[in-house]
Amino acid sequence: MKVLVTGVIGSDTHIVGNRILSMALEKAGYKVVTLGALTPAGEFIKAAVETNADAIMVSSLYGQGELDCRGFRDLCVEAGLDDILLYVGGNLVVGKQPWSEVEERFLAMGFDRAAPPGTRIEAVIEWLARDFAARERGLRRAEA
Amino acid sequence: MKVLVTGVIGSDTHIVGNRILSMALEKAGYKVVTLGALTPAGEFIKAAVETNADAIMVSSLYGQGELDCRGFRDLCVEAGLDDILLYVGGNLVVGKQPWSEVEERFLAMGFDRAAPPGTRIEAVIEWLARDFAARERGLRRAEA
Amino acid sequence: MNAPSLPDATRLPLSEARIADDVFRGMRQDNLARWPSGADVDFDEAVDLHKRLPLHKQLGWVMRKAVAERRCLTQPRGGFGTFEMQRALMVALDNEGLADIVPTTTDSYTRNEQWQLAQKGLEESETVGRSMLNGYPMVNYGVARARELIEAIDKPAIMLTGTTMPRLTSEIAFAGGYSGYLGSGIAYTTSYIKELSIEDGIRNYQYLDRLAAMYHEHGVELHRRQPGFLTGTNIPPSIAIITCVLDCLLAAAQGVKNYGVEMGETLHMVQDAAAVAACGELCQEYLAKKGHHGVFTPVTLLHWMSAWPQDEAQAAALISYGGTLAAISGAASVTTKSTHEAFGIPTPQANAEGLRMTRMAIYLARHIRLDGLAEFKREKELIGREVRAIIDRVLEMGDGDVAVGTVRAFEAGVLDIPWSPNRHCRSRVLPARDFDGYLRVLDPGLMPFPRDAMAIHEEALRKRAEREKVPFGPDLAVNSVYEISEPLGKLLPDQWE
Amino acid sequence: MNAPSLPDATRLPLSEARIADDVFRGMRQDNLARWPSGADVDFDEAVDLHKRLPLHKQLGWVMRKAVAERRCLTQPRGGFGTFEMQRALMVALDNEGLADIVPTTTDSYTRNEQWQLAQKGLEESETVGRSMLNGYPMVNYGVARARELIEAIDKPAIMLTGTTMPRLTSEIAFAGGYSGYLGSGIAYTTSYIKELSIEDGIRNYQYLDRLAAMYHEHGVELHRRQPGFLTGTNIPPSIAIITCVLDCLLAAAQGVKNYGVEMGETLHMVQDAAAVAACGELCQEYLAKKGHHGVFTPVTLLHWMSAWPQDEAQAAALISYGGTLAAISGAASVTTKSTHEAFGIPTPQANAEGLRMTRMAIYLARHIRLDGLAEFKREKELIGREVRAIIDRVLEMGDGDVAVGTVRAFEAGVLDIPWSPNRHCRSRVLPARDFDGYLRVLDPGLMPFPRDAMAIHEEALRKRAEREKVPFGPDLAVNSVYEISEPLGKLLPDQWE
Ligand code: B12
Ligand code: B12
Repeated sequence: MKVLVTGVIGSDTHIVGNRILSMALEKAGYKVVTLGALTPAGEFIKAAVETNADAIMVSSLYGQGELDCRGFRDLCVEAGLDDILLYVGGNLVVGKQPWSEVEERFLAMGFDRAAPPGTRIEAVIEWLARDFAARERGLRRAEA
Repeated sequence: MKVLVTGVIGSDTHIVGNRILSMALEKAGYKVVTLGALTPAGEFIKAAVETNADAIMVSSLYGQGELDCRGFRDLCVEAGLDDILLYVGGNLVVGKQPWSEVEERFLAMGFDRAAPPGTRIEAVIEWLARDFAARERGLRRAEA
Repeated sequence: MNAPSLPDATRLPLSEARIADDVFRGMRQDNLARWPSGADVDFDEAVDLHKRLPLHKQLGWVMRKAVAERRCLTQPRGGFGTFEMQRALMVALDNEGLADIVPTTTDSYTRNEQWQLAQKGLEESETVGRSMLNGYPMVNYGVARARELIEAIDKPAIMLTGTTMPRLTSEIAFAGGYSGYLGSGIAYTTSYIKELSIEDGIRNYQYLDRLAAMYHEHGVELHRRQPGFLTGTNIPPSIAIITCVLDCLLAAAQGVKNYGVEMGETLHMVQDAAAVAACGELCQEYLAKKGHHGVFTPVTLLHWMSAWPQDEAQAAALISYGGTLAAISGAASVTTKSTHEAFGIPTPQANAEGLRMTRMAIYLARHIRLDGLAEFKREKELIGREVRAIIDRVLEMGDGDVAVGTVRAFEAGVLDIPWSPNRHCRSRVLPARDFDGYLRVLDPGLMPFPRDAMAIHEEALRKRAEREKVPFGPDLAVNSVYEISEPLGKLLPDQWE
Repeated sequence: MNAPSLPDATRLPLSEARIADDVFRGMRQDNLARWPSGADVDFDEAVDLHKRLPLHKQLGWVMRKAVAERRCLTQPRGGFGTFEMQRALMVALDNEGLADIVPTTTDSYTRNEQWQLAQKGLEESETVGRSMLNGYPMVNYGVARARELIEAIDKPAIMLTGTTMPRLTSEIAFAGGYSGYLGSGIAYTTSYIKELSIEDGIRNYQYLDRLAAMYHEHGVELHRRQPGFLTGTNIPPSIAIITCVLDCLLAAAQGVKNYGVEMGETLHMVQDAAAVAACGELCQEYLAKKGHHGVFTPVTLLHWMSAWPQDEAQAAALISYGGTLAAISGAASVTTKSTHEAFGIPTPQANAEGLRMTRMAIYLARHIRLDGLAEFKREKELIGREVRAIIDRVLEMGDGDVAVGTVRAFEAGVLDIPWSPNRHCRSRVLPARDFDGYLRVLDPGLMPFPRDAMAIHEEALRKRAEREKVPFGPDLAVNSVYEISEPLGKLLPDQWE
């Protein structure tokens, strides 16, 4: 059974989408470790190491995700999680910015996928299924 | 007492603004000859000649004013009304177009002033007063 | 200009009576000969075409379905001067606007049967690549093109032709597959033309109604519709409904069975809800009185029909509220506007946005009904008393004949319409908005409203005059024309006194 | 992260009692020493500053005036990461938005007293020229800058700080001339933080309330406000009002006299109107019971607080309807959103447009009241029964002390909040929207709602489950979270079945 760590990063209280997502991922057959709202980056890593997780799902809604998520991949690497699948999703930046630019910014930070505002859980579940399948085939992740 | 001819040009039924304008101009001390809705260009000229009018106030709301008003100044000249003051106002063209372009188009057609959508009667009365005063001083019309 | 339509060779004395079949045959022949495209109209083939349309593209069926399911449908206006622009517009309204009913508005030359002028406008529009006409020249483009428009959409289509002369336009539209047609003799003649007599307007629409009924008799239920919004300028519900009932009776006499009635929104939630309820009931009441059975009369509200604010944010609120009012009043459909209204004919995109705002507003308010409010009951009852007083007088004046009574009543001022451009309508009646936001009758002209009803109107308007320190008189009416178009800072200042 | 604010040296047992003056003096001293800008707070000078402000820039006065004149005021949210951006925003909201109340929203680091992080965010925002923070770092910029902001506008200003730790932010804001402050111990602690205990949240707001009361005692009437919208996610009115009443009692105990209460809109017109009426009355009822006199409790509604649609046309309708609901329910003010809501913090222009849409909607509906409807009466009575059942239990559990009762009630699950991030709140209570569009309680958790009230909720929700063919259970709650954000084609399809 694949293990996923979920949580809302930084000083962000928006728990609703993250909770619904976590419930749905559990229903979809994953073991989900839920860290809840206002979770420092370090706690994600710690939980992932402890549970030997396959992916970390970072939620950020409140706009300061761009500040909170910097260096997240480096923290993972430091902790020996070089290849862990990293997703981020929500309202990642302050204001209504063109999604393609925002996505690029977060992929450059080392996330494998970034989900735009309002992403539905069905889409996330499909991503996970395809990415884990791709990994079986030795790829980093499936095509977009 | 200055004489003004008012009417709505072409196949245009929008009488409300024209009627309110006519009432207000009368109150402001002008003699107003009201031709009403759906008035062919020729009837404006005819009425102006017959009443020895000082100005013609053309309303056009329905968008086809650009077609209806073409050659209006020429008709005036043909009828010997070379110098009559010509105003046009309303929703002069089809669609929401930049006003400066629309204004230019109608001034080029020979109108002395063009009034943008929603013009209030106070503004029209002021224009008339200033333009008639300017004419006393031998000018074509007052500054914008 | 303004040419009244050709006098029929077979002109009979005016009456509400159904046009006899042989007479009508002759009338149609003459009519179709007036412009080359008339030759393409083949009635039997058209009947077949309509029968092959899926039900959801037939407006008669769709309106019945909306009422049965208590839905409030959305319908925009829309017409451009060239075929390509018109098709793109209709597709956008269907797909991006989610319009339940897709319109084709004709241009103002076509409305006045000036097809030569329309032809010039069409050609110039095609040349310059922007619409020089304020609508689609239906007659010039003809039947085959109309059918292409119908094929391009997956909704029923309605003709919006704001004309007193619908005879050729309607023949071509119906033959093209349009299943709805808005217009009526009384409403449009008093609101859209200067010279044409009420009698001629009625006659022209008797033709159209007979034509629609003929389709019905051949198994095709078209949707006819009456534009009770009139001049769109602060029309109190009773005046709108009087025309709805009379036009409806005229149509029913020609055999029409599916006849929508429209009213502009007053923007007072209670008054609009009361008006919609009263309108439906009064139409049915008089249909029964005159012995017309099985006539379906759904009620449509229209977004604010008088002057709009220029600020698009204010306009957006007016659009949304328009959806709210339609939903709450239980209207079967709502005719929408856009944030461009104060300026000009909207782009397809702005038009589609107006549709979506309205649709969302309908969704949000779909559960609300005001029937239980005392104010609702009082208003509905007041409307009923006013309408009955005048319609009964009209019927009396016509010795029971609606057509004759209507013409005589307009002559006498018993029927009257505010802000009418028509010389045959006194337009002495003057409405204004009262202190509580209801539209009231400031001056009844010669209309015989019940004395106690007028007392209610007057009191409410005097209250406004007093509070706002304006004289009780025509200024109230003029202020009411501007009111909704005023900038927000004037309507609801953000400063304290 | 998430550091609870420093424990006061003088920590007394929790109680609702007014903080003694000498204790408070010590608390203030410690508090102001936590960040350099605290040193600039001079209470007496601040009192003078407020007294010199014109009345129309004092929110206490403005809220009273709004209620007296039955006005519904508009207030946006708004905060950017740098002083220049913040000033430009506030000026735009004042001038272009015609906002009656101008806000300053703080960023989320400031909310959590992470001023070091805020400082970094501020500096980076100044460097890159776009806001990296989701609000204005009030503490970092300090008193003098706050005063410049107040000078830049001609309206009263309110602090929106969505925090459980308001002690330093409020000191600086009040000293800067802000006359309003939103926030409360129960509401924000259950909605905006994970680790902080309810007790600590209450204590932090007792500080703020005492501070506001101290201004009052010196002749300056500030406006305190409670965020009963909670997690903004389908909060049924009774749950909101329970927190309004309890937080209000806590504030009154500290001496606050001008205390607004807020609720998110349910989007059901009747339920919102009933909620506003019930909320005001219940606050007054319990204030009287607890012997607090002369506390002014105006009610504010907030535009839809849960997930928004991405389509700006749909969002515009939601904004306009938000104004309509506030006006009709008789709210004293409405807090607005923008068409950018689903995406991110709005531009000043989009924010101002949201204000104008709302203001126009208020103008249009200002005459309508629903008090006469049977549904209104039924709903208001239902809310009252639910609120009383739970508040009475809380008071009982605290032996009459609101603070103690609240903490114990949260422990026991007698008090509970839907979708709470806080570990000290069970968040077992689960709301959903019923078939008629009312927000109902799907699962009460351990909250002791009256049995007959729960029967009403359950029946209404079962009806929805049945009609929509979804199981009666948590899916109803999850669907209700998404509902309003769904695309229109899903909400109100334009196809017939
Ligand atoms: C009321 C109205 C109607 C009523 C008219 C009733 C009547 N008989 O008068 C009805 C419902 C019948 C109607 C019909 C149509 N209408 Co219409 N109508 C309006 C509306 C909503 C308000 C007009 C109004 O009365 N304003 C109030 C008065 C007081 O203001 P006003 O007319 O602008 O006049 C003032 C100023 O403009 C100025 N002014 C006017 N004339 C002059 C002249 C001079 C010389 C000067 C200096 C100033 C001046 O002073 C006046 C007083 O302040 C406008 C949109 C809007 N403005 O909100 C559309 C509008 C004018 N209509 C429009 C159209 C297209 C039509 C129709 C063709 C089709 C349709 N969509 O239904 C038909 C026209 C049929 C025909 N053959 O003409 C369009 C025109 C589009 C364009 N220009 O691109 C508009 C702009 C709506 C839109 N955005 O689509 N309409
Ligand atoms: C409800 C809400 C709140 C509630 C939150 C309650 C709670 N405790 O959860 C309250 C009222 C408390 C709140 C507070 C604030 N909020 Co808020 N809030 C919202 C709102 C309206 C809805 C969020 C929501 O619940 N959506 C429903 C759920 C189901 O969707 P979701 O969260 O988007 O999650 C889905 C997807 O995004 C995706 N997803 C989520 N996480 C992840 C992770 C991964 C890896 C993947 C693949 C996918 C994924 O799947 C989820 C399920 O479908 C949004 C605007 C909107 N979206 O309409 C603003 C919004 C998120 N809030 C915002 C802000 C700024 C705040 C505040 C800072 C200040 C304020 N304006 O009040 C405070 C935050 C305080 C703090 N310290 O964090 C902004 C963020 C701005 C930005 N990014 O530019 C928004 C966008 C509103 C706006 N336009 O200004 N808020």
